[in-house]
Amino acid sequence: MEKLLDIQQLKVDFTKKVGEVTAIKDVTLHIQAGETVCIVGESGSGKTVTSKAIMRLIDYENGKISDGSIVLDGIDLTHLTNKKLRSIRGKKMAMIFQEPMAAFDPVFTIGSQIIETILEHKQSSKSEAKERALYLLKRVGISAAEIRFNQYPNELSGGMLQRAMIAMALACGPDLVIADEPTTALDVTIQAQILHLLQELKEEMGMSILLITHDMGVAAEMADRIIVMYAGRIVEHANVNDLFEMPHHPYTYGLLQSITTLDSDRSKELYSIKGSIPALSDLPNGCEFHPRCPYAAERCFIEAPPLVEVNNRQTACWHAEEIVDKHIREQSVVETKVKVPIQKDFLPSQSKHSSESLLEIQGLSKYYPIGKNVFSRNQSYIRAVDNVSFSIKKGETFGLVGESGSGKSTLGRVLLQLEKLTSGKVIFQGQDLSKLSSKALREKRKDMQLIYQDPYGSVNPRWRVGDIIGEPLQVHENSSNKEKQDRVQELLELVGLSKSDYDRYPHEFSGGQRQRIAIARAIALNPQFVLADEAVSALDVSVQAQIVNLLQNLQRKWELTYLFIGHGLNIVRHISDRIGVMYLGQLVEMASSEELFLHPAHHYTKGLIESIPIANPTLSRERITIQGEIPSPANPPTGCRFHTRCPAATARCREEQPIFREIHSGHWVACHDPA
Amino acid sequence: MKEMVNTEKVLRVPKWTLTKQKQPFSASKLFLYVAVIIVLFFIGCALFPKLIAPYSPTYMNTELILSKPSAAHLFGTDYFGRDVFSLVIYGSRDSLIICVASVLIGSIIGGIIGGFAGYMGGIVDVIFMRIIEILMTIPGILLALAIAAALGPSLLNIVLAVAASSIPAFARVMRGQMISIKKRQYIDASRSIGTPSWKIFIWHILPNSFSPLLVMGTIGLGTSILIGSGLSFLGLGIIKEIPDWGALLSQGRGYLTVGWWISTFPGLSITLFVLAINIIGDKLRDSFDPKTSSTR
Amino acid sequence: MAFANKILLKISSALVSILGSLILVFFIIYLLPGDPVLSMLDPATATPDMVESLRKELGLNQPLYVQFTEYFTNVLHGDFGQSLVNSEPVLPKILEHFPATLALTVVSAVLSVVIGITFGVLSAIYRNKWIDFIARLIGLFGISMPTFWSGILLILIFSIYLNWFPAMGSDGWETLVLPSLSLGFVGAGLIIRMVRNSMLEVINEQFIITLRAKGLSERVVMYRHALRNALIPAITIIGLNIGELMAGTVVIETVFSRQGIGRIVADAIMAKDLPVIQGVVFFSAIVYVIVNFLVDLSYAIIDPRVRRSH
Amino acid sequence: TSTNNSSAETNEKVEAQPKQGGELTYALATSPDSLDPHRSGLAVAVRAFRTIFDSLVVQESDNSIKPWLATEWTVSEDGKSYTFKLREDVTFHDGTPFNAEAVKYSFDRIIDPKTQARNSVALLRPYESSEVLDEYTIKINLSTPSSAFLSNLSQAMLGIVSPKAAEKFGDQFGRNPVGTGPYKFVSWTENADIVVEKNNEYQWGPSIVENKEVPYLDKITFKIIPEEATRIGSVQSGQVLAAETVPPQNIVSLKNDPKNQLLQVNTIGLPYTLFFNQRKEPWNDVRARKAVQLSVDVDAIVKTLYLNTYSRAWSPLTPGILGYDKSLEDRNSVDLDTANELLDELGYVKGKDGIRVKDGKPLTLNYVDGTPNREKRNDIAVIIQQQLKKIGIKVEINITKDIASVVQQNADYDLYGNSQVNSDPNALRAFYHTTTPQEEATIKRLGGGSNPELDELLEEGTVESDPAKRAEIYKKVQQKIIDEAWIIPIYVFPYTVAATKTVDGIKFDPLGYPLFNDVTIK
Ligand SMILES: Nc1ncnc2c1ncn2[C@@H]1O[C@H](COP(=O)(O)OP(=O)(O)OP(=O)(O)O)[C@@H](O)[C@H]1O
Ligand SMILES: Nc1ncnc2c1ncn2[C@@H]1O[C@H](COP(=O)(O)OP(=O)(O)OP(=O)(O)O)[C@@H](O)[C@H]1O
Ligand SMILES: [Mg+2]
Ligand SMILES: [Mg+2]
Ligand code: NI
Repeated sequence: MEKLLDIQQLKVDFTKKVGEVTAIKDVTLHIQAGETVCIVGESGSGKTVTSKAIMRLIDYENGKISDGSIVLDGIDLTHLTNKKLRSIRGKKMAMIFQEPMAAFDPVFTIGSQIIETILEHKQSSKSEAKERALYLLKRVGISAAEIRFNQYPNELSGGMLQRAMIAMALACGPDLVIADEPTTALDVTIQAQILHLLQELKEEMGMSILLITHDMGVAAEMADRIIVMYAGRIVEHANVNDLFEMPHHPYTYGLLQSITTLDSDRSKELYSIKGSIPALSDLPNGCEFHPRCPYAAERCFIEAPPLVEVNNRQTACWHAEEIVDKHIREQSVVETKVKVPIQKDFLPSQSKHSSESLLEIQGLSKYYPIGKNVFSRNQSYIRAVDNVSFSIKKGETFGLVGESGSGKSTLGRVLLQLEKLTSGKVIFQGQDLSKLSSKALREKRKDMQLIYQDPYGSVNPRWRVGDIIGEPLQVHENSSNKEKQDRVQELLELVGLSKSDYDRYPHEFSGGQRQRIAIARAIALNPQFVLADEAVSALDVSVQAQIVNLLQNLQRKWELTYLFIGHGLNIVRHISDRIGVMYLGQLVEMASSEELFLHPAHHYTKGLIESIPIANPTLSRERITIQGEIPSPANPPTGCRFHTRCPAATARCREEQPIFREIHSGHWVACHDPA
Repeated sequence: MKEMVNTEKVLRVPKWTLTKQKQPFSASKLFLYVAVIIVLFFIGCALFPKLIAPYSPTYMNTELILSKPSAAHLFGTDYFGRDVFSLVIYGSRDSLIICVASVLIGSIIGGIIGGFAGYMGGIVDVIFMRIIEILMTIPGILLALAIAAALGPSLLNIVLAVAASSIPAFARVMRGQMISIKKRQYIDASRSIGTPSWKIFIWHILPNSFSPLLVMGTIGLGTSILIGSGLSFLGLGIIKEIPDWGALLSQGRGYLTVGWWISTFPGLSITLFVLAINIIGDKLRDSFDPKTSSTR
Repeated sequence: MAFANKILLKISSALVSILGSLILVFFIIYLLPGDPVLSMLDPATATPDMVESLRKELGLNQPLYVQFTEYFTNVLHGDFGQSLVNSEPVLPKILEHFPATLALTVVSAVLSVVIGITFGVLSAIYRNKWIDFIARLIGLFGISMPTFWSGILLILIFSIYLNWFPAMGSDGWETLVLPSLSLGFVGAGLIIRMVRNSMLEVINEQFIITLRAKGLSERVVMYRHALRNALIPAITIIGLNIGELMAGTVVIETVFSRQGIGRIVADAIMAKDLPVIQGVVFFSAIVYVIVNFLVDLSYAIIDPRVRRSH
Repeated sequence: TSTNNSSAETNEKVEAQPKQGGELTYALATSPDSLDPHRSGLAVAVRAFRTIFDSLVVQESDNSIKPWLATEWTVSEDGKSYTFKLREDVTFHDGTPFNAEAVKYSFDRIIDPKTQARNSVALLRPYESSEVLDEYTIKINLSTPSSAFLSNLSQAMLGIVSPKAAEKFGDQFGRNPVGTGPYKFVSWTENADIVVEKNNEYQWGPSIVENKEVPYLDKITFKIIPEEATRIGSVQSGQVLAAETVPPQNIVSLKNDPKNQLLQVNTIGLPYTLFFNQRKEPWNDVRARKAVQLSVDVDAIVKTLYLNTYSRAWSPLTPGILGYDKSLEDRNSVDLDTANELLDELGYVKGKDGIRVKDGKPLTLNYVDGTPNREKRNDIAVIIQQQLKKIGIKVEINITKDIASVVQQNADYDLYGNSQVNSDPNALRAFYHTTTPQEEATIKRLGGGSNPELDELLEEGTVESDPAKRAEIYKKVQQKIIDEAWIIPIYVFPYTVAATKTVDGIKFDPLGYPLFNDVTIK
């Protein structure tokens, strides 16, 4: 078959203040017409650099192609002049980016930005261009395209913008579309829609897609071939089925193992590749993966393995064949081995929990006033949380899921009294928190702690790690410096950092390590309750697994109670005993983890679960995903709030709000006709 | 192909050493060093002028007025016959006092007002910002002029006048920063630990809202010398035995055609100092910004 | 609807600001030492009676609050009083001199904006190249050179040696060139800095990559897209700067012997001529408010997020 | 003989056919306060309104008085009344005829407290009343005889104003001046310029100008350019044709400038003089004052600051005025030893820092000066500060705009400088005669010294009519003042004008004010 894109021995260097840094090297890959190729790998492995190198966008970031070649459709892009390059960018190849909101110029309308592309490359009149732009917007599934056309990026939702981004990329009918994590920033429901759209468009327009993702599930669903990158090199390259069936590189193997699936055994620890991806400035000698590799041998320390053909695929590992043999031999053994519970008391059983509830939420609401003006008296509100009640038992992990904007974080913040509640009660250890004096509340805070999503924003960048973790000690216990230091160092080791990190600053740590710092701070006072708001969402899969494991270990040790707010349903399922599903400020379903995923009663829950991409290319299925997007909480739909998107909505749903009722023991749902 | 492998190997070795070593010598580093040296030099001048200045700044050599820069008088002599170089050296003290003190006072008061308004929010914010707005409607130099005229000329009053005129700008910047810092997650995190508000303020909010204030301050240093010299231009300055740079500049302006050096050298000192402070300020801001200072 | 609300709110808050600034100035001036009456009389001939009667005539013997309320009732009736120094009515005096100051301010503002944005943008685009170096140097000289000094230098160069532009005066565009250059330079310094910084920030934004990926030329990317985004934060500085320009006229008008309210107010402050000072402050407050309004307006033009949000 | 050294070359150049027309642009150093001759207190205003107003008489450089608007006059025996015959062909710019009524109106206006007249009241004193004898004859009555009266009448501040216009404009006459002068007022744009145009009716020029008729120039524009460099730059760039008050450093260079000329004339009256405030300790003691007098090196001041373009003053009077005592010149020279002895005598002992102390109090001298640095007067303070340091006096310089309250009201100074342009030595009386307690209460005079002998001499000087005797009296006065060390005279202010060489015929009256009757532009 004809190669649309052919990359040979690509090496990209960046000129930095400290000198030259090689971001990727020896990257050799090709894409054929009409093919979808996925690049996967942890954060920092060079995926984005590869894609930008193809577009030669690295020119603008002090980067240069120092070796190798990129040939697109017979044209060598490596040495093309800027002018010629411009005529190819956007026309023959186009890009879709991760953050749709950041990828549009905020001060121009969506329409004008699409037209701009068309006019740049095609000799067409403005009105023709507008026509085409409108057609594209409609084609990518944007309703009321004429209105959207004249709107500004901030007036569209993320999902909508990503569709518009796709429309813009397709404006000139490119042969190759490079999509760099096009769905990472989106909800699962929207992700499913966008991926579906991409598939559809690819077939319709006959283009090739280079899809970059770190989600193996997405790769499994989309890719024809998969390329695995690590530390700037390709470590494995195979057909999608081959790769999932039999990974030849220990890194690929690790990645696949790290995936939490919907049927993972909740009683066992999640698998994770130990350590983290090295910084470009101090890559290890030899095989870059050797410090994290369970198979590393002497040779790996010294000599980097080349990418070679093995079993109809390419792998860069000295031990590839060995590993494959071993796997085939040990497959069954491995399976059984991990299935055995590691520790006895690790089994999270209902019985283990005392039935005494630690936290009880009754009719909790939080409204944000909006649009108040001088002349009108009627006030409108964003109902971020609207009459939510549930309770969390001691030692339990309660998971909270729902699309973005459904009110999860707000609920958490109100619960911790970081914001005043509008109505309702939060009873913690038998006391109504909102009635406490501020001093008593501060005391109470010892027992309830918080871990946030953003590992970069949740620690004061100017403080040393020791001080950050020591802050709660300093506030609540007047212990001596020495005691404090001992305690902090103890905590550091507990969360998997080293004592010597005491004097370092947060920016010297990776995201996962920072999250560990945040956890150490949260548990410093031996709290009873920890709220983890998307605590792992921003992390790589393997790091996610490490953190989840850590949280579970801590829970076991200290009888912690968690409220775990999550994005990734797999992870929430794995960690939680019970799960609540929120939609537009309301709790729509609540059940134990297994029950919820096995027998989702609410159509929303069902849709959510079905939107999850499955990391198994053999299991391709027809998706029944939720259509549309979450409405604005400022004026939620009447009746059942979900009726606008519900496949089973009836007239009743439009009018009557369903009651939150128990359909089985412990399984609550707010739906007129539960599935 | 072989060659390439070789070069790669060669390249790899120094890369290791590079990261281990100090950063290589770059233009911006050079500027920073020069800037630091300049500032240190001026501070040195302000503290120990005797060690540097060749003559007494008040000695009037009536035989040698308006003489061109020469080996004996590096910056020439002024119309009193004083050595301009010595005057600049000695003048650095009051110049630095004026700019540093006024910026300090202005930024502290402005910072407190802005910080308080931004931190408290709500009605407090509205009221304080109204006051700032009122101050802003009166242009800075007018305010300085009125205050200098009201209080009479003295070093302290000049400082106060210049400080007062810079308060609104500092307050605004501080408020903006405060509002953005308030939303950071580590503030929430600290609150959820149970840290009392005032401690949060001192531990987390203040240090993190500093950098824009710092940048403003570096600009403010220059502006304050300028406002000070504007006051002496308008006749509201102070006549001291040893004039500050602004006053020197203002005094020498009538002699540009016959003795350009009288005002040029103090002028250059102002520029050089402001330049150096700005370079350092930029660097400081960068290093305050965890994003740009991060080595990872 | 919301727009009308906004305007009403703006106007009322502007009124509060103006009133506040008048009150503030009133009290500052009250603190000014010296007795305007004494400086109006000849030391050789004045008798205590004369001093008293003049003081009475000017209403300066009344308690502060009476003077204050009287002044404000008069202002509300459009009467800004008379100069204490030469009994000229204040309003016509200001109206006479304001156009010259306005012209100077506007031209220097335009100049500083043009210079500032041009160099700011070039400096950001060619970061760390020689042009960046030059632009930053210009900027630094702008913020570190006293206007009277640069003004005199300009006169020396362009009037005396080259004889291109007049050294003084306030009639004809030629007389505007040098003063607005030396005044605009200061603003330009600040704007260069500001634009450079925000340009650098914008250039690092994701959407710039998108634009490049679309195959747009660097020119379009920089000037059509990046600049417009970079201007949003820069506008605030530009707005504030215009207020400072008004103040800068105090010095510049003296150096270039221009007519204008800058000189009037400087003289008035020295002479403790309260009605004149008040009049000028009132005017500059109005200008400030108008400029602010224009800044808000240009925000709305440049930034659709402001336009559409409520 | 006159010491006025008005530039020889301009006076010598006599052209057969003076060129008519043209506009003279003339830069003034400060803004006039008012163009009302009676209400103005500034010399700069006189320069402008001298063109608009004429006086009854004119004083020649030899101090003799010649007719102007008055053709002849007689003085009564007791010296208390003057009868003037007036010219009959004179009209004001607004068409009002000039007559005895107008003169009476003008003088009565000056003494009317409502007018708030300034220097003019002092000049007119001891005027009591006027009687109109007929249309063109007026009798002026004085309360006491005054020998200075005629000379004073020659000053522009006692110029005759149009009664009609003065009535009409009232307070605002200063912005709408109407007189009989060679030029008519056209406009005054504050801080920018004052424009006057030629008076086509004019034919009553004084004897000190050549062109007694309509002036040659169409127009004079007085531009107000306070900034020295700009002012001189404007001449150099040709933007204005002439500029007054050339700073010393530019005088030197302009003298050798091929394109420009420099005109210079010494003003007469009281030179720039530093007055001790004798109300304050220890300056009420002649020894303290003497010590300072002996330590201030005026020569050095004149040499450094004024590059010898200004001449040093020796006496309370300037050269050229009646009775100037030339013998005072070179009398006092710097004598630090004597100065130190005097201070030792007073009990001031040098402390560690070189400053003298008595009873724990350092010997400080509060040197007050106004702002801005006019004629480098602030710089004089800076030099004196250094000079007095040598004998252990600490000089504190206080520059203030608020002279009115600091000096006149509170007399809160030890040393303060002043000068006055005047035509008659009687001017001394206002400065050196003992003040009444009532005067003292309102506005304090400079110095504040009191000496009965001096009072007597000053009173005699006012009434003595024989010029030779007067001269003797004033010589005594001068010697007394210097011997008692009441003052330190510093410099005689030379009025300087830089002009392009195209300008011809700028003359100066004996006081040093410019006259534009003869000016032509090539
Ligand atoms: N402009 C640049 N200058 C210097 N180094 C860069 C630049 N861009 C990327 N890098 C470095 O190259 C390496 C690979 O980065 P890249 O963005 O390709 O990772 P990625 O695989 O896309 O990760 P992620 O999943 O986080 O997007 C990183 O270590 C990064 O620091
Ligand atoms: N301070 C606030 N003022 C006004 N509205 C707010 C505020 N905070 C949150 N909201 C609104 O409340 C709704 C719920 O927000 P919340 O952050 O709780 O959602 P979430 O479920 O945590 O979403 P995500 O998954 O994106 O974190 C959103 O529509 C949001 O716009
Ligand atoms: Mg990436
Ligand atoms: Mg959230
Ligand atoms: Ni509206």
